[in-house]
Amino acid sequence: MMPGSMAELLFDSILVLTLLAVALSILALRQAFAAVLAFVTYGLLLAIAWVRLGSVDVALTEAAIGAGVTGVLLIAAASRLRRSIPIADKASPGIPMRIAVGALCATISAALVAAVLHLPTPAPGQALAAVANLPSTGLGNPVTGVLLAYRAIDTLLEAVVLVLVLLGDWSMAPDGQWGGRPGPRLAPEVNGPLGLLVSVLPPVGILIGIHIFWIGADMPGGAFQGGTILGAMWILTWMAGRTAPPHTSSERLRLVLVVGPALFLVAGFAGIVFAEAFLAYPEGWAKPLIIGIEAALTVSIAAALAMLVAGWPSREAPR
Amino acid sequence: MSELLFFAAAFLAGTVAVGLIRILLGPTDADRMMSAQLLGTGGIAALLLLATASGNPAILDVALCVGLLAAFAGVVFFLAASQGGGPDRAEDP
Amino acid sequence: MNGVTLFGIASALLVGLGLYGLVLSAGPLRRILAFNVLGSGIFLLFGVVARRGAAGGVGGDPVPHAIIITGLVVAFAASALAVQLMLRLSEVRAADRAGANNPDNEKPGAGDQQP
Amino acid sequence: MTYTLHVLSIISISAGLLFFLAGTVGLLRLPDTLSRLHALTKADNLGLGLIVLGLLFQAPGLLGGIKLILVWLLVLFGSAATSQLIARLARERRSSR
Repeated sequence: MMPGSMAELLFDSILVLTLLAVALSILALRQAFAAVLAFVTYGLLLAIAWVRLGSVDVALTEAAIGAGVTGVLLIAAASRLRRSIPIADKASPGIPMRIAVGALCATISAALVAAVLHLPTPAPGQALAAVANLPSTGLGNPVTGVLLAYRAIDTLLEAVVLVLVLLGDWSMAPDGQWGGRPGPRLAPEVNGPLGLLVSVLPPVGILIGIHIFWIGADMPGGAFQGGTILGAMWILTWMAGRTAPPHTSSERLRLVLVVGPALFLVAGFAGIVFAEAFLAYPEGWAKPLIIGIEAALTVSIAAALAMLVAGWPSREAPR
Repeated sequence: MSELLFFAAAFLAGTVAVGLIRILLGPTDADRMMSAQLLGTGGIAALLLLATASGNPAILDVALCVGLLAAFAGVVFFLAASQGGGPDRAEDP
Repeated sequence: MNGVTLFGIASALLVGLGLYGLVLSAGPLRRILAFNVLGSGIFLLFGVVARRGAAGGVGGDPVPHAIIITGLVVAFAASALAVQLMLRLSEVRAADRAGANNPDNEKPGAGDQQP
Repeated sequence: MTYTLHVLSIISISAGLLFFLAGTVGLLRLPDTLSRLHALTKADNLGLGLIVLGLLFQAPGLLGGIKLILVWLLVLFGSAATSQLIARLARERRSSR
């Protein structure tokens, strides 16, 4: 472990204090817009924290998902809620309840702090094993190795989960709306600085997304990070009214959504025939297969994340 | 040199973190967005300093990603704020 | 005290804070935000464990890192589903309320009872 | 040679930090939204630019240097456009009051 200089400790302290202050303000701010804005800055701070914790891969994911698409999802929700009748939810809890829950949460935090201070040294881990076996996959990035070779089954299930969640999302459509076009188109026409931004940003973003996916084999990056950036750019073109989300009955959309998991599954079964197990890659074929699966996953993840933000389909005019 | 760069990053982080008070104070959504934008630019600058200080060029990709998504979030928040109506809106949905 | 321990303590506090918000927040949007704060605390805690396991020339144990990446994507999917449920619920309630105000289709308890 | 580069880096980065400090002070102390925006946009774009310049003296290779400049251009473009949007928002709010 690195000894950590004075200046590094100072930076980390400031980062941690800001992180806690922003987390507190997310929960304390009364106005939804401000709370979601605080949440986006929180995602950015978390991305820096992940850099400091030595994982650029996670930092990229956090920047793309935490600060990017989650923020968009929440702000779109907040602005739609504002226009409808507010949900009559449970009343604000009383002081005794607050004290009781506060005490419980403080106990949990204290227990976790105690656990952090008493973590075993030397720390157990699989870093050495992960790095030692990396040459057999032909990859240079151990995180990609874990995601697509050692623990490929987790990644496969996750890709399937995204499709299932999207189905759940679409199932919320009222009767007769199934197969329609999902929401939200925020601006019917844009011009001026906004028009310039939405003309220039998507091509730049698509290049960056492809770059992040492509370097993932050897450097921090990969399908999730690249896919999320591509998905965000697609959402941007909807929001600006340049394109519209596809009908959920569109066969092309459905093909794009399942191509990643499907290719992954096919490669998995091929492993039984051509290698020794499910999701095992034949000797010498690991890297090209992984890159092919990752490319398909990138496209599927981009489409699934964007469609998750769009919501359930409707056959009426855009809400 | 790397020690100095870490100090610079710490100074920067402290500075823009203080600017975040505007998210709490407001008073308008525009002020809050400015505060977030300052933190975004400051965070990117801090990431660039960290990339050089720790000799890890992969961090530059994180900065690139943050720069792209900050502009994206800026557009979306603008659209949400500008269609939200007047200043006296419903609180706490 | 080194930087990693600092992040460990922060993550423990974030878990407590997120849980408090999740249990006590009055609005559903606030609860979704709190859920995400809670999740970020747990991911950070996992990241601290991964950082301590750094060996072999990598910045941290890649196994937890890969699982955190998976977790971030799944947490987003869960938030998206929660947001859509919240929006749909508010639509249904609004429609119910409109129905309850119209005496022709008034049903007992239509305004406060959810199917 | 390295010594000169270090000095140039330090001067440039310190100047960048001062711009960020000025931006924060402006954001917190100036009386109304539009003047705060005025202070902020100058500060953060120039601040980032000076820090990028300072880091260019330390850049390990051509690719790293190009990426640094790319990040700066992206932020410059993004924040120029978002500042316009924020100004529009501030003006609308003011007229609706």
